[in-house]
Amino acid sequence: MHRSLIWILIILMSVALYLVFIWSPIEKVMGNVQKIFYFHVGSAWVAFLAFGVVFVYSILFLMKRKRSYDMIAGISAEIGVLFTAIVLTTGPIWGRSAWNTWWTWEPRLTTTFILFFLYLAYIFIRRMDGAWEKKARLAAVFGIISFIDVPIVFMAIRWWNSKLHPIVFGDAPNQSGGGIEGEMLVTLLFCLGVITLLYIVLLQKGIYIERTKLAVENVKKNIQEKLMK
Amino acid sequence: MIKTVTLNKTIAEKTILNDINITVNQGETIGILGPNGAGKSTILKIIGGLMKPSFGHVMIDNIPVKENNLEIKKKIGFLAHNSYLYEHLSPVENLTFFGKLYQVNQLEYKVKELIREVGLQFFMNEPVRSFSRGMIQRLAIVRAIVHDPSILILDEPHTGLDQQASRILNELILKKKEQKTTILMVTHDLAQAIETCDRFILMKKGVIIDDFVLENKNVHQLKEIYLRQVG
Amino acid sequence: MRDLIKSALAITWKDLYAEWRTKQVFSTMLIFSGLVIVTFSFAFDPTNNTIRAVIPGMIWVITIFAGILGLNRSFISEQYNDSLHGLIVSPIDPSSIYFGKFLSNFIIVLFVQMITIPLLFILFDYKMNGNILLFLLVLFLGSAGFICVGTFLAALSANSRSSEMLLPIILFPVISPIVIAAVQSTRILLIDVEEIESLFSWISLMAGYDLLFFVFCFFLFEFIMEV
Amino acid sequence: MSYLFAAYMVIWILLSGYLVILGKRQQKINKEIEFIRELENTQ
Repeated sequence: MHRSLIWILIILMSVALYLVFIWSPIEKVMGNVQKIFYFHVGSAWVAFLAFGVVFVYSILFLMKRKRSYDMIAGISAEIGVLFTAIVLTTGPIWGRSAWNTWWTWEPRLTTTFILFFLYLAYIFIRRMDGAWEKKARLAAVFGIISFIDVPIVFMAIRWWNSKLHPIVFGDAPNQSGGGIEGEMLVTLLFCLGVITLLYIVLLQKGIYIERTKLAVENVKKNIQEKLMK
Repeated sequence: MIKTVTLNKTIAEKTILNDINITVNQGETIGILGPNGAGKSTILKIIGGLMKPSFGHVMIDNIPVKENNLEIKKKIGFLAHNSYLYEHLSPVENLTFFGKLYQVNQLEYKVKELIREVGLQFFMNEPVRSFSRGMIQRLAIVRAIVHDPSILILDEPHTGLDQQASRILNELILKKKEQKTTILMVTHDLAQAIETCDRFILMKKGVIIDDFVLENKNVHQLKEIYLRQVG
Repeated sequence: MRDLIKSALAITWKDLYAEWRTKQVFSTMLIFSGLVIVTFSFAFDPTNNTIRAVIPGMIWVITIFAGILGLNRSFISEQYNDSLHGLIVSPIDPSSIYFGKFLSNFIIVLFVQMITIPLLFILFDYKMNGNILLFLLVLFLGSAGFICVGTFLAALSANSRSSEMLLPIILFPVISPIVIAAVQSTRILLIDVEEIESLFSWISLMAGYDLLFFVFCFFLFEFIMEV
Repeated sequence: MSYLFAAYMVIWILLSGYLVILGKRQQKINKEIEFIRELENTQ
């Protein structure tokens, strides 16, 4: 199952790259650089999705106290950090070429920036000392609180932004789907799908590793106890 | 009175308690004995509501502890190894604070009465910070009984006490026993346990290995049983 | 519900009384705020007219950094003698611990603000000419939101051995909306009075944030209090 | 053009970085398993 998913992912990923670099037309104003946007938006979507998964499994954990729920939330947060990092690095590269500045405190970028720190905080809580039940419980509580926070952060930043800097650059292409061409839209949707699949594969892999780690630890503990007798 | 039903507790994959079934009747005084890591304190913590069991539940007066939590907690007095007292507050302030949480009637009078009973009346307005271990423990005892609990849970109450404080503690426990208070005590000190307790539960590695009544106050007999069972 | 508020007030009273006895947290927060103000005077030339522009930011930087000192203490101090366990075994709702701690932290922060903000105005020669009542409302709502989440996360981080380091890391991202809203509305009140109509949307954002997080923290608190 | 190149490079580097981290975890587990096998053999 996992293996076949990987193969499907590789094939689809190549198709996605073909669509991005060869098939889809070059944007007239920005040129080639606009092609960053497909993976940039895809990563941003997965980053938010991953956070949503953390939220859902945090609630499930607090209700059912199953270790696997905690594991899924933890791995999902890790992958979330990865994709927020991608958004946060590709964003400025694009901004540099499109607006000639590395960073703007543009609402979506700023929100992603704070999202990044929320994820990191979540992972810091998971790295606390103590038994896993305690860490999982506290991390789950934080996962819920921070997820509620994200829309408020976005709203606050958008208001702040529109008050401080009037929008100089006009709407960036990812802010309104307005002028997007059909082929571009197809490519974008395809990329979204492929990156979501990538997220699922990474999640499976991460969970598999955590599970084996746990199993190995248990076996080791048993053997240790036997040897010490 | 108190009934634990297949109580299990695991912390970080380690089994602390394994299928604990105890039934305690009103007015019984029980000493829970056993080596370190037997899970003695964990049972007390679960009954006292400080910890949640991984599986199983506790019934007090035929009510599962999960529901109606606050009413049941009012019946329990909990004395742990640590005093729970606030360093910067005086004995009167400490007891008044906890008394308020337990909604005790005629609090002011009661607090003074209790402080006198354990001989701290000369220090009742000094901050606890300056107290010796024995004085703190005396205050900790009255903190646990400020609301006249019908169940008294004592987790190693004699540790670190001088002789006089031990005597005061035992007197208090015996007085509570006369008032038909149910008492559960975890201790290492067999001599102190026999002073106050009638029934004994021996534990080892999270299971109960013996449960017997011994009313003749014979320490040697208790020691003999303990050594035979626990080793 | 009445019992809940009663026991919460008992906890608040106990905390404030212990603080009144020692004045440890309060004096540390004040001295720290003073030092921050002095550092600001080095960073921004106090004789320059542009200093007005950074005053709203200063107010909130002082509040938040000084506040974190107090928040860190508020649950660590309960660990001495395990007194937090004493609260857990007593017949009170865990949420009343949260409510009580929230109140005591909030009151201490308000007292610190009552001293540091006038001091800031005096030292930077700022003449207040906005609406004082609105200014107080903004201070109230902003600090309430900050302390509301801060108390909750302080209880969470108190479970860690390195809680002093953990708390700022987990607290700042979560309170970023309230910081933005508080700084913006303070700026509007103190400097850009012509933008007054947007003040109300900021105030409603703060009020909404306070309410939402208070409710969530209130109900999630029992999960933090498990042992 | 170079910006586009840089952006996709960054994406691949970050992704493969995460894969390396996962691989290391897997390796660590494999080592543990080996260690356990040895322990069992010595018994």
